[in-house]
Amino acid sequence: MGDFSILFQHLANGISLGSLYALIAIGYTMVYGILRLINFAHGDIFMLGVYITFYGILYTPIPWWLVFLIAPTITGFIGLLLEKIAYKPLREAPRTTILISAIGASFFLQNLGIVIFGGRPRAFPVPRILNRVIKLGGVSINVVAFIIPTVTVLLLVGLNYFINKTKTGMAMRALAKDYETASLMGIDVNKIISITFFLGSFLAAVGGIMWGARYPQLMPLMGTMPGLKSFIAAVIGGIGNITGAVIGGFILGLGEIMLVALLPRLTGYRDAFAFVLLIIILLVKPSGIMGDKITEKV
Amino acid sequence: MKSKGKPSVILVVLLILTIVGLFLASKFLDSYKIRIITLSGIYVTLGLSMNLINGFTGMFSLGHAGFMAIGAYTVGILTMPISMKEMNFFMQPIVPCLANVEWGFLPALLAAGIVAGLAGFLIGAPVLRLTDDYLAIATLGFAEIIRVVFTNTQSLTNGALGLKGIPNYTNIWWSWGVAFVTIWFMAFLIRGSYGKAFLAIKEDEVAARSMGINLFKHKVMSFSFGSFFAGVAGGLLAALLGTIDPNMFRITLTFNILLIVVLGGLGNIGGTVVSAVVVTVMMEALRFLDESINLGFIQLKGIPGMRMVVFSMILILVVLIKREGLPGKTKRV
Amino acid sequence: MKRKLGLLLIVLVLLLSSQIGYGQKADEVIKIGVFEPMTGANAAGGEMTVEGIELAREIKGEVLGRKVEIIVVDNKSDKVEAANAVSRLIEKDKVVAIIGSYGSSLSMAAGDIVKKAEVPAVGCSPTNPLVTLNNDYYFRVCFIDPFQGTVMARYAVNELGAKTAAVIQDVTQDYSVGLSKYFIDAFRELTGDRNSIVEVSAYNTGDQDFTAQLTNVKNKKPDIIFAPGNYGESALLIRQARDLGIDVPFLGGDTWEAPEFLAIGGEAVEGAVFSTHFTAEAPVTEESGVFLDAYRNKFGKEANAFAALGYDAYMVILDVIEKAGSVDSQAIRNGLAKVKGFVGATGIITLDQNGDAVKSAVINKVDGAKFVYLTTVEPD
Amino acid sequence: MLKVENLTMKFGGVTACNNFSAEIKKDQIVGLIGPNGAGKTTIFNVITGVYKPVEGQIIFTPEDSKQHLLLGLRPDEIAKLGVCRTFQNIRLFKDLSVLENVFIGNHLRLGSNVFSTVLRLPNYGYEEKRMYEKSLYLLEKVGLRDVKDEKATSLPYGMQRRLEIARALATDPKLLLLDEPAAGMNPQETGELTRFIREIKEEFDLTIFLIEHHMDVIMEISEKIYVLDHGILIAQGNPGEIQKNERVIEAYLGVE
Repeated sequence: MGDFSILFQHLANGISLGSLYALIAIGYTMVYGILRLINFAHGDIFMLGVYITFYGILYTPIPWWLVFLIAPTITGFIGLLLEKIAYKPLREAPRTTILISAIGASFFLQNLGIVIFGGRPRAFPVPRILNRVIKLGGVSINVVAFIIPTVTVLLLVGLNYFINKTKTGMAMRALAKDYETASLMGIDVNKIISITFFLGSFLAAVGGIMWGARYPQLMPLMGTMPGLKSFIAAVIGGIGNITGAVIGGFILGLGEIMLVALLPRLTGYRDAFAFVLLIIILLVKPSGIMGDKITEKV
Repeated sequence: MKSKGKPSVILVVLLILTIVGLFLASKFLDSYKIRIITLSGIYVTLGLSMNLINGFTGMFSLGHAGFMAIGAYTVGILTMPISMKEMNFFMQPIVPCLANVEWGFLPALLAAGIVAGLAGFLIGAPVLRLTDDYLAIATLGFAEIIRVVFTNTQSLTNGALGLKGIPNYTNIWWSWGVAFVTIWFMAFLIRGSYGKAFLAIKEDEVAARSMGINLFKHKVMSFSFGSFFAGVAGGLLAALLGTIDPNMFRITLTFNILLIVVLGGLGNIGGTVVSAVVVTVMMEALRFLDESINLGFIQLKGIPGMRMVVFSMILILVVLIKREGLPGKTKRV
Repeated sequence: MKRKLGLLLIVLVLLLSSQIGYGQKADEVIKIGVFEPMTGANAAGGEMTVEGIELAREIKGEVLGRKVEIIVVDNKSDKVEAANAVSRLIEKDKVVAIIGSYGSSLSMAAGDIVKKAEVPAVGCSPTNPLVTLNNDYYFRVCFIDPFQGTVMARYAVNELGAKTAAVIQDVTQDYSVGLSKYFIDAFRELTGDRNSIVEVSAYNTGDQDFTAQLTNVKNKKPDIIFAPGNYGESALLIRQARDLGIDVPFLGGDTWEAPEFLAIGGEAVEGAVFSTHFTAEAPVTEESGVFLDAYRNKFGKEANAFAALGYDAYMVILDVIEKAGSVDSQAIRNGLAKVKGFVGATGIITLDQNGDAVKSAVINKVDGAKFVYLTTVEPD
Repeated sequence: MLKVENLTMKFGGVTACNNFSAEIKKDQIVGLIGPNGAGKTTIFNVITGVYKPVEGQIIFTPEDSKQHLLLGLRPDEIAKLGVCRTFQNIRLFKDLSVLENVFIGNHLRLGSNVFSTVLRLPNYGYEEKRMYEKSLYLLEKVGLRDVKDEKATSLPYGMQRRLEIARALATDPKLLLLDEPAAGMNPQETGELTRFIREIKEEFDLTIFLIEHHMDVIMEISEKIYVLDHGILIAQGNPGEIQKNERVIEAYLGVE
């Protein structure tokens, strides 16, 4: 195995991991853009999405590709419900209060997951087509690892179109820019927030399915780390910016892989990498790579 | 809103009552209950230390588990008998300068607080410029970094194997003694000028700055004090369990403390004390939710984890319904 | 006013706590406590173990003419909870002996408590040497990591003819780190080559992506890869290794013996080899047969090592009680210290001066989505 | 006492204040007026260090000899030098009592360190006693002593304004910046306010710079007035001159 093929192998690994982070980060960034709220439960919504898919494939006669569409829809509605219960009543409350509610919601979903799904890991039923390996020279790539970046890029293009060209999308942007003015201008704030949560959760579930196909192990606590890392990806890219979230995801994924590749002695520290990166970004350029600078008005 | 009586008088009365109560408890209760009461004391300290940062100064920090880890390891490494250290570090020998150290509990506990406080100072200095959710995620990140570092520095912490055989110094007196020092510290701090400055920062940073309060200095101060007490409590926990490992200090631990702080009310000392005790006791008392319940004619199968579902539901409900915590407070408009 | 109310609440809660569970009277039932992780990271191991213990009680529910009751408490895979749980078992439930726990660190958290209370504890599967060290009240029915690591190194060198090996360990698991260390030492000694370990890589519990570590390993071209860890992570790791075109054998430890390892790993884990305590295929003793049949009847599936160890832990305690003719905790401890040649489902158990079982290890291989018995390795 | 030179402040592309210069002499009461959005509060924010200007210089001379450049200093450092302010949209510490609000104003002059406050060492005990006495005196002065234990936000509007002034006075300022102290007051109240401002100026030896919309207040107490429109200084002079200045009249009429 030549040096080049190793490098390419690492690159391929990094892109595949990065696009998964990107996929989940999109949902994070959308919700943050509008509500200025870290939806701590986003990672757990992601977990629910994977489990719903799991049960859908194993316990219903529905073909797997249809489940791949239905499950995110159901997850989307769960996200919508979560917003109505845990966040909406607190819209006027101090930031800290909403954050605590978000943490509580995350805690609740995790424990509910343990009670309903059991603490033991389950195997995600990966459809056979997705489970093949393609060899290109010395580089081996799983089919899923091809599909994930493709899905991510397609969704990115679609979402950018949606946000910039449709009425709902523009209302979202208006809301993200200036909450009060937007509501004064007759935008139905509740409706837009609901749509955002639905979309964000839908995407989390899509990310979850991809995740499950790539790493077919399901656990009620599986959402925590990907959730945190995706949030970090969103911050790196500039929170509130969808393209930024995708770029951040790629940076994080490639960075993690390259850390192990270039500094094998530090493999044990890999989980700390994302957080170190986060802190550096927050200190150096809190608005992220693509974010707008926000001046505080007194 | 403020009680008219002098806090010192109330504290002395409470102190005497608690001493009598603890004395009776240590005399008549079995070791399980004493253990729970001891643990409550540690959680009182933890709850208050987090409340100082999150409740009084209004910073949203989620780094508590990290500071506890620092304190726990400091106490563990400093108090462990030399022979026990050799036994523990069979994978990779401990760094020579710590191999022959064997301190008493009090100096070790103080060292735990100081090292954690120092870490709080070093971490706080860069990240406390951040606000709200950014601060939350950055401090959470630091706690995770500390855990990862402790997992990988085998010659210092013994890595994932953890430390075993830490002398069990912690008893009901130590835990509640420290708890009382903490209560006393917080009460006097908040009553005094610095505490008022913390409250001012929480209420309105811009106004506080314009009144000559150095935001950065006060935030770092509050953060370091909080870390100090978190470190001491971590040390107490290590000496209570006798064994520690990096996995103990995960995000969940911070969430548990946050639960106590929220239930007790952000910025409420008495509430935090009560809620620390109640949560610790309930955590045990609610074990029946996990277990099978025999109603004589029907056997209800217990579901492991139900306890935690109930707790997280309580957390959300309290936030939604009574934002100021269960003890309540005049409602903010 | 509020402070007084708070004080009142504390007193009330303390009173309430002193009432917890003092309803039932200690009648003729003999109580044995079980603390296992039923939730959290180690839930699967705990669940499997408890199945075995419950099965054992169904088979042998009486001793000295008295009924035996087992009380299972969840330790949430958390040290503080583990300590509380054991303390509760001793004080509130007044158990005479304790079984548990999956996860060495959880067992260690209980160590000081059982020692102080002088109630004996029998671990089913904690394999870290520190668990029983310096503790006269802790025993276990499984072998310990140094033995297990050596067994796998021997197998790799003698049976597979490996000259080089790579190790991928879960740095957050004491189990994985310990086992790796013993494997590395033994492997170097057997090959007589300090450089025979070509790569030591690391990951964290909960990690799902191992491609970077594996790509590094692949580049070093080892003859075998030793990767002990949780079955979930291990299965994913092997899967990704196969995707990357790594086709050398994977070796691991007893944690791999779980149905989920096969389910998650799928075809990729075919050929994976690991040491364990027991195999359903080659019953080591008569008792194994009894256990296997009973397990099949009750759960409708093949038994695994953890259930078998849970079963043995219970049976050893009952055997000791029977021989001692007493349910006094001290008598049980003394009896346990003298256990010799006890015929259990997992083999002939003799407890050494540390309280560790000296017994044979079994090597299994994944073949046709099943665990297939390869060989048995006797202790030195 | 205070010299502002060529101050320019921009937000994004918008210039909030352009090349503004002013001088305030010791013991003066100086007014700053202008239509809404003229950039008055921005100037206060720059002086107190909340905003960093694009260009300009601010020189503060509390004593005759010592000069301080205020630009680049943090708000709390500026407050320590003796420049304190009130806010246009009242920024009290909402959940704290009236007395506590004023008490916090004393904090910057505290000599004891945090350990002596927690250990309640005698030096702090003495200091705290003095701080309480001073706070009570200030509350007496602004007529809020009776409500000292009320929550700050439970007070009526006018009282909150006076509380803000008391809080600012607690910092021992030499230069006091008042941002619309008479906003929302009726003529009788503004009359009282004028008297009150004169009174505190004498008693605490203050120099005062104030923004105000009530022309009667500003004309009555200011010795000098600066007029700002769209971030540009359009006039300066004594009240008589300003009242006659055509550009000022135009600016006000143009906007109204």
